[in-house]
Amino acid sequence: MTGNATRGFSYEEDLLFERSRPGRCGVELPRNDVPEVDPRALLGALSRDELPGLPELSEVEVVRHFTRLSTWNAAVDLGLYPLGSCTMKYNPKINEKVARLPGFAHAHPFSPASETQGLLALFFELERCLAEISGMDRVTLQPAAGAQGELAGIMMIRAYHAQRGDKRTKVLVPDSAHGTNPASAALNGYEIVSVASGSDGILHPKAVAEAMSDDVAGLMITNPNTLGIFETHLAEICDVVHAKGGLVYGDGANLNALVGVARPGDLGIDVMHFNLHKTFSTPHGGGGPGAGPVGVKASLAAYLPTPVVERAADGTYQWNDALPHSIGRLHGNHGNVGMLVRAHAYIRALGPDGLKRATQLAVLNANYLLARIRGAYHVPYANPVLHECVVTDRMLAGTGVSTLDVAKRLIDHGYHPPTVYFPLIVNGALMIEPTESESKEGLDRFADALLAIAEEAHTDPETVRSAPHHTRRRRLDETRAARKPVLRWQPGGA
Amino acid sequence: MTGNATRGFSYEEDLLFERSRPGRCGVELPRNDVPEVDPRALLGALSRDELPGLPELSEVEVVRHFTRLSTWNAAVDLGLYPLGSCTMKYNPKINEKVARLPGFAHAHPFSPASETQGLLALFFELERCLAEISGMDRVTLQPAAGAQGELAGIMMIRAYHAQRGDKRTKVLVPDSAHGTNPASAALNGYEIVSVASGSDGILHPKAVAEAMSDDVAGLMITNPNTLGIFETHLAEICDVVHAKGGLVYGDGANLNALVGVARPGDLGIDVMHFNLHKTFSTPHGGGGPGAGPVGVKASLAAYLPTPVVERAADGTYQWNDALPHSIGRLHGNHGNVGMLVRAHAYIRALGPDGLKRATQLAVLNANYLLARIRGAYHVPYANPVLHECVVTDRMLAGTGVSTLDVAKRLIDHGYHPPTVYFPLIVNGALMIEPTESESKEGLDRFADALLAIAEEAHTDPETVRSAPHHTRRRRLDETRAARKPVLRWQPGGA
Amino acid sequence: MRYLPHTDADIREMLARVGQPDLGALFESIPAQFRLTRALDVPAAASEYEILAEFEALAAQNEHAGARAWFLGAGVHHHFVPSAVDALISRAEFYTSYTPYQPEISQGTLQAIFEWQTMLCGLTGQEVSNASLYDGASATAEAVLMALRVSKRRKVAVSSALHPHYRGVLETYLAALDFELITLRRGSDGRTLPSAIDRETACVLVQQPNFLGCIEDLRALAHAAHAQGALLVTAVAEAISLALLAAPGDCGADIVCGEAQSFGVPMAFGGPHLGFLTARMAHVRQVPGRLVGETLDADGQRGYVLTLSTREQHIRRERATSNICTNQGLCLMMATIFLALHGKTGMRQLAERNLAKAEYAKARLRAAGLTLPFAAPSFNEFVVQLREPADRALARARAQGIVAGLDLAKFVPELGDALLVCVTETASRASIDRLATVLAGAGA
Amino acid sequence: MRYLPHTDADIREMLARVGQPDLGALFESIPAQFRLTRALDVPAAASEYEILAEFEALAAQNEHAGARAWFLGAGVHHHFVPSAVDALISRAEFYTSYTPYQPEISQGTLQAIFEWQTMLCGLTGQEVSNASLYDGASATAEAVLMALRVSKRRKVAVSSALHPHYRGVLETYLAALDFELITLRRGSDGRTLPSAIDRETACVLVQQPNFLGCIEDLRALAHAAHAQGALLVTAVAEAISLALLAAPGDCGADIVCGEAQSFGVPMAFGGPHLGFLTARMAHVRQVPGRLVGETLDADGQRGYVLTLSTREQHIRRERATSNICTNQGLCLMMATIFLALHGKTGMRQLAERNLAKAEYAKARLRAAGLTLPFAAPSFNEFVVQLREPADRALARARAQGIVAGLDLAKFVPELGDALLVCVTETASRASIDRLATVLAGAGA
Ligand SMILES: Cc1ncc(COP(=O)(O)O)c(C=O)c1O
Ligand SMILES: Cc1ncc(COP(=O)(O)O)c(C=O)c1O
Repeated sequence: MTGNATRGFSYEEDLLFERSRPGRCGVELPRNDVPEVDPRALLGALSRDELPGLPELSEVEVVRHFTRLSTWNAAVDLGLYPLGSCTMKYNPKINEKVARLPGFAHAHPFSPASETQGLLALFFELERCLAEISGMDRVTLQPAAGAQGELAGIMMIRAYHAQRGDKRTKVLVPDSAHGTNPASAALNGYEIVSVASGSDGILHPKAVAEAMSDDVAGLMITNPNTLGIFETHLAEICDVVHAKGGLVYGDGANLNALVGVARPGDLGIDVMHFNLHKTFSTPHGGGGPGAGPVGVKASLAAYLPTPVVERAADGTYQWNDALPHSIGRLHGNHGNVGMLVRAHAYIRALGPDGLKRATQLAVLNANYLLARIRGAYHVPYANPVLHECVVTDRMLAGTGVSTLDVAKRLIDHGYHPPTVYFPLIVNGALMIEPTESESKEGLDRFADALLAIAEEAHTDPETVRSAPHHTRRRRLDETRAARKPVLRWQPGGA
Repeated sequence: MTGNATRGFSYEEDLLFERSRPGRCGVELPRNDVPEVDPRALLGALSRDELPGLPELSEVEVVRHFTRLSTWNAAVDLGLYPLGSCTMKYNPKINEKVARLPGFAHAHPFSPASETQGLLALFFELERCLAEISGMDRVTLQPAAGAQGELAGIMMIRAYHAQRGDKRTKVLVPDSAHGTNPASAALNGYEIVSVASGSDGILHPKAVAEAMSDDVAGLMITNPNTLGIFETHLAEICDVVHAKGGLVYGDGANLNALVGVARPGDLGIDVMHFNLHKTFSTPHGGGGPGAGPVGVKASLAAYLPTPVVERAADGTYQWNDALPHSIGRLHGNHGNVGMLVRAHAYIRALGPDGLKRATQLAVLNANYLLARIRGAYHVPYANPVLHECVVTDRMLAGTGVSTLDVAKRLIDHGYHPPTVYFPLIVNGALMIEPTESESKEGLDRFADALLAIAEEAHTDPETVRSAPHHTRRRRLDETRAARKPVLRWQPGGA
Repeated sequence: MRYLPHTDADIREMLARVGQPDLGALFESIPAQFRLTRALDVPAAASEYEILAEFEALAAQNEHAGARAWFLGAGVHHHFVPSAVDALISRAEFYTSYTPYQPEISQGTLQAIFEWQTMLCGLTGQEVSNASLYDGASATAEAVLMALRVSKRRKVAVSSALHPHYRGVLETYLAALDFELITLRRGSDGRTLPSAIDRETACVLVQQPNFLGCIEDLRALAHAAHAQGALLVTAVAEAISLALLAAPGDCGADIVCGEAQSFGVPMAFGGPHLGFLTARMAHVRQVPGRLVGETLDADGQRGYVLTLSTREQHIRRERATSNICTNQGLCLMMATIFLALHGKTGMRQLAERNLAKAEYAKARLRAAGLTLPFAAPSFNEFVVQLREPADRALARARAQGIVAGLDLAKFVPELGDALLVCVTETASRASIDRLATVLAGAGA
Repeated sequence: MRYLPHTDADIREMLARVGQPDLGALFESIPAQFRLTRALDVPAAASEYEILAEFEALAAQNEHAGARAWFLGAGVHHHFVPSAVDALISRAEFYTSYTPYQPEISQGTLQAIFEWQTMLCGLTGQEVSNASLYDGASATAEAVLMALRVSKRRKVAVSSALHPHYRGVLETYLAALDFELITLRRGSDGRTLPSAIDRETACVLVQQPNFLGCIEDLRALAHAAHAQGALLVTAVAEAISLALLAAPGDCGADIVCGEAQSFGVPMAFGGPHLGFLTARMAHVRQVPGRLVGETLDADGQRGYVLTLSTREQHIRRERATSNICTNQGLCLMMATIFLALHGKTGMRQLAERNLAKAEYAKARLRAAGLTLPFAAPSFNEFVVQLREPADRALARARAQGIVAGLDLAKFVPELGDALLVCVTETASRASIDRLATVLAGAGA
């Protein structure tokens, strides 16, 4: 292990159900001040007697259980978490505090606008900021994550064409795209046409032109793309698509490479999503929640999901439900509001200069790291990168050490691995996104670990192939898990 | 390692000063809305230019620094923390929440009583509860910890005698007493007379009678004593002391063995302290803060520290500063209020039955654990124990394994060691207090670890002697630290 | 800037290493004409102190359940959350980690999800639970899409007593696809009538308890659906009811979906909440979202991993069972802790307390001379008919610090002046009495 | 009970193992007549929900700095605390651990204390810092006791401008011992006069800035003390001032003690706060309280341990340098994090901001026609003389949501109708203007 990690131990902890003992309970209810009701008598067969699957534990045991579990995770607060495309930047503590203010945390979505002006004002201002940052005209905050944003965006594209009586059946998606792009378009009933990236890793107008037709509703594109490379021909590509009546969807997962430096809207993007849990620092929570607002050009504003927030002449804020052409509602309520509050606090903390600075340093970090490890790892594309870089295991060929092994070995050095085997167009990809939160010394330590592993792959490949060696659990057998799935605990196993 | 701990790793982290880089900062102030002032111009030589010793770090680095440091600690929330005499019971989360309510956390001690009725009401009620639990007549909440409570108590004893023009110079302290007892009495100018415990580990009236004289201000006694044994002759001992005009101070550190079962006041104790951070579940914070309220019999009420809270006829609460015979003020303000709030929440949560139940289960746990390890560890005293038990390393004689080695080896099993080499009257003492928070299975796992170590001491003593083996740092050289003390970081070492 | 560790010296050294003169040069791959030459028009940077003051001011403008007598539910419920929940999800290892793609360094999250899956299967009477979906509404849409895949039919029979927002999201999700939505009428007792189900029906979708608070007879609906070879999809919007009502799976529901916000997740103006979906093992490959499974490590030790990912977008792309990627992980963690704390005993008591409070409220409202239109039994929510426009009654109640419920005029106009009232364990007898008085007010 | 894991079955098995028939039998070593036969008269057990409601009601009855314009200090100061501080001290590994007796499993706490010791030595200009004492008042008493041990003399010369509560606690601590307290008069400029120091004087004790907000000339006082072979003990009640004023140690203070609550510790009605004490290495063996030192482990790796414990009660018993055992560890952690976040730049800016705000307030009050009696410079606190009884002015200010300061009538009667006003970075210009207006009120 390099200087980042050293000897230690882990606490063990069984499943809740294995620690359960009949008669324990971790809560008590207030004294009951109304008559008891016997459910059986009142509901008969509509009621149940047994609660299988629930454990019985005291408060102290539950607290220890989850505290111990937590110690088995990597986390941004413990160190670099360079998952490419995931933008694991620092999650400011003040955001956690403001999101918990009772006026936000205990407000109800059905409270009338007149009683929730503070929240509507926040929505209105956040929409304005996101529109300004992206160069879009209007924004909806409803989508719960990027993928739902994609769904909403494609739905608006469909509504736009339908409105014109224009039945289009295909959507173009570059082969370097994230899986949610084709999945979201398909969920909209579109047929996916994959467009090949050029040998330089970016999309070329020619390739798009060939695939483009009056049957194509639009193109989904990520910029900078999943290689971290700016799509230099994007404007021209947008023209190609627009010329054939199509629209361009922008996957905003990598917006953190552009904030304050360039605006997707200025590049010709018609509709895009924001991942507030990436670019705008809301914590990823071990899988979520995130938030995936969508920005649109005026041409698509009529199709926004309802309701939308509007400011009345008297300066008060209201909900507007009456958009005749709206694609309708995407969320049971107003979206992942808690995340919106955090993202707004982040924008307030950085301001115009800070937002731009963060972008510049994220890009500097990715370029610096690449410069440090170039030579030990193969760099598939020559183009300059922005906020993340992709390298491969090609130089380890012959050692028997693969990208997966490098990833697992990084864990022994105290690092969460980068994204691996994505984008699919790169063999054995290691996709590394340090974000602006990492200091130069931190990047140097991480680069040293990567170099040490490349070295070790040649001197002692077996140690790398069998990594990790210092975690509570060694390498886990994913094939076994999929072959005979055990998806819940059952008394006496089985 | 037994089932409680297994393989793992630790994150490394340098000192703040080693991570510092000129120009970094983890905070920003609000925009300044008043004229700047040049300190040099205003204050000249009264001002300074340099701030040596302060580091320069961004917020993310500070958060990672302390998050990593935290992972090097054992904690109650991670498992059994059986430090004898320290009562490391579970610290309920609701207590942390209520202590942070703005009306408590941001109140000011100089706000008039009329503006802080909620706090005064809490003080009044907590005093009442502590008096009821202990069998005392009045309580002061001012002392910041047990030792300051001892100081206050002894001061009141002195004031009581002084009031009678009775100049007494000695205080009796059993040889099994905690170090703070003699230290607190000495800080009061008293000469300490040590009284030997009997071969049964408890104090005998005869021994006290022999040491007792008109020159003795009083006796300090811990009950149950530091062996966890109830002082069976306490009532008689109190009579002996009282007969000679002395008073009896009760060290309440072990009150958790008696709550709801017996009351020190009924046993003849005249004045005692409470350790709210032991018996009443306030967290120990890695060393403090605690709170050490003191209860007194009516005979000593006149000497209580000022101010005291009183309820007026109209039901409002006031501060009373005018106790002519008071020993005066012990704290700059009202004591460790945040801890008082937590302790009160604990009493409210348990109620009369819960408080007694907690006592019974704490005693059951200590007795059960002792029964499990008896035979592998020497039990110096035959008397039944209450909330904690003391065993020794005598049975390991010849193996070269000592109490300290057993303690360190427990760490490899994922346990914080018990208190060691205390009380001083027992050679190689291991003083174990499981508290009521530990489940039977938890105790069994811990007993298994202790038995495994005793076994290992015979089969593989070297492994025990060189423990711990799995921590970030191996056994630390305390002698070296004391020989040439390095008590702060300095640029370039030295 | 306090979040950025870079010093000017760092930046100089790093630029030198990458061979660039300045930070701007890093962006030369962006065509010059598209590079922003002005500062963004967003508010100037603020210190923590200013942010806190600003957000406190905004928060203060919203009514919230902490400061009112609260009887408004309708899919977002006010329940008490033990303080251990927030204390534990505030562990940075939980909230600042990503989806557990790398199991060896994510076992904490993975084991908790496995525990959630187990508990939710028990509560819903199913064999498979996923690791959360966005919310109850999208979970319901995903459940219907799953039923359509399983049954390969094209009609969806939807209860008219489904939460209108769930219905809305379902319509949005299905709009592009060529499926047919049929509405199942409501009987006079407030429950769904199993009519209009035929051989083309892919699934019957009902909410339990339904939007009007009525407890459906799931067995009868399952029978009717299965008789036509259709699946029964049951949506649950008030998850606490699962601890008291017959498990949907045991009543024949093939897919159970819905919203678990009531398990310790703050109302937070509607999100983030916790969509869930459980099903039969036979249909596991059609389940949307992430699944955690048990396996062994290289030493043969038990551990947990994300599994059956061939269903998912990152592998299967356009043929995935769903497009979901980021889900509601931390809300799942809250719910898992909430359920662990309550356990068998606590959950049962909590559900019974909700029932008792609601029954008391119903009695008081009846006694106050108001009409409860539906005969079907309810859990903690029910409809009450007023003698005045609901908005007027709501305004009068608000003036007394009571948020009395949801005005149904917009959602179920045929009920006239009606309120949907939700009474949970948080309502004191006194506050219920005040509710009855204020709602009776006009007529009294 | 939710905190107790024992089931009835557990208890039965455990009793069997210890050979007792029931729980009561475990207490037979207590003479029967002393066993309590009734239930304790304390309130019945309450659920979390009830506790929260009850405590919220109590908290709501107290005025606090979060909801008022705040100008009250006098040793307890309202400063903004970055949210990272509470987030980090809420790590269970910090707040649910004990004193780090076992270094191998307590390195987190130990390294943080070592970092605190380093920073505090830098701020106070000293060579040794302990690991906290109870509060500023008892730290001052401990400092004087230490000076008495070092000098072996029996007179203590105390500035009349020492915080009256520090003076009170000092008197309490010294009452039993045969030492003499002499009071040093105050000059007209508000600073302490170095009179009445002689060969019997063990130490001179002054507060910096003093209780009246005046900045003392420590060099002159040190000179006067040292000339007689006495030590200079400097008490600091507003620790932020250390970032702006000449370090007491550099001015000749032999012991620096006081209160570090201003470093991120909530006011909390007066505690828990953070007493500190720093001194010269030459006197290290007379220092009270815990000390952390650097050492090596069995592998030669750097680590930290509690050290020089032969000074302490658990080893030295009645000959210990103090009786302190439990200290203010978690408050030390808050302060260490607070200082780490602010660092050189932030602490300097914070101190300068306090100075600027206070100077602005002084100007406004003067402009409003009020008198500032003392010519000596101040930091963030000062005395203003009113044209009416202070309590009347305070009441009028309170009615406007302003807590205007401390009425000095009780503490320094000779100043007449005077207020001690504290102006920190939390005071906005607007609130200062309102303060000036309301205090001028009567005369205007
Ligand atoms: C490039 C890209 N697009 C889309 C997504 C999907 O976003 P979300 O996870 O918020 O649904 C991601 C997230 O991993 C992504 O990296
Ligand atoms: C028996 C005994 N007495 C007194 C004390 C001192 O109490 P405190 O640490 O609260 O000052 C302790 C604490 O360790 C103790 O165990």
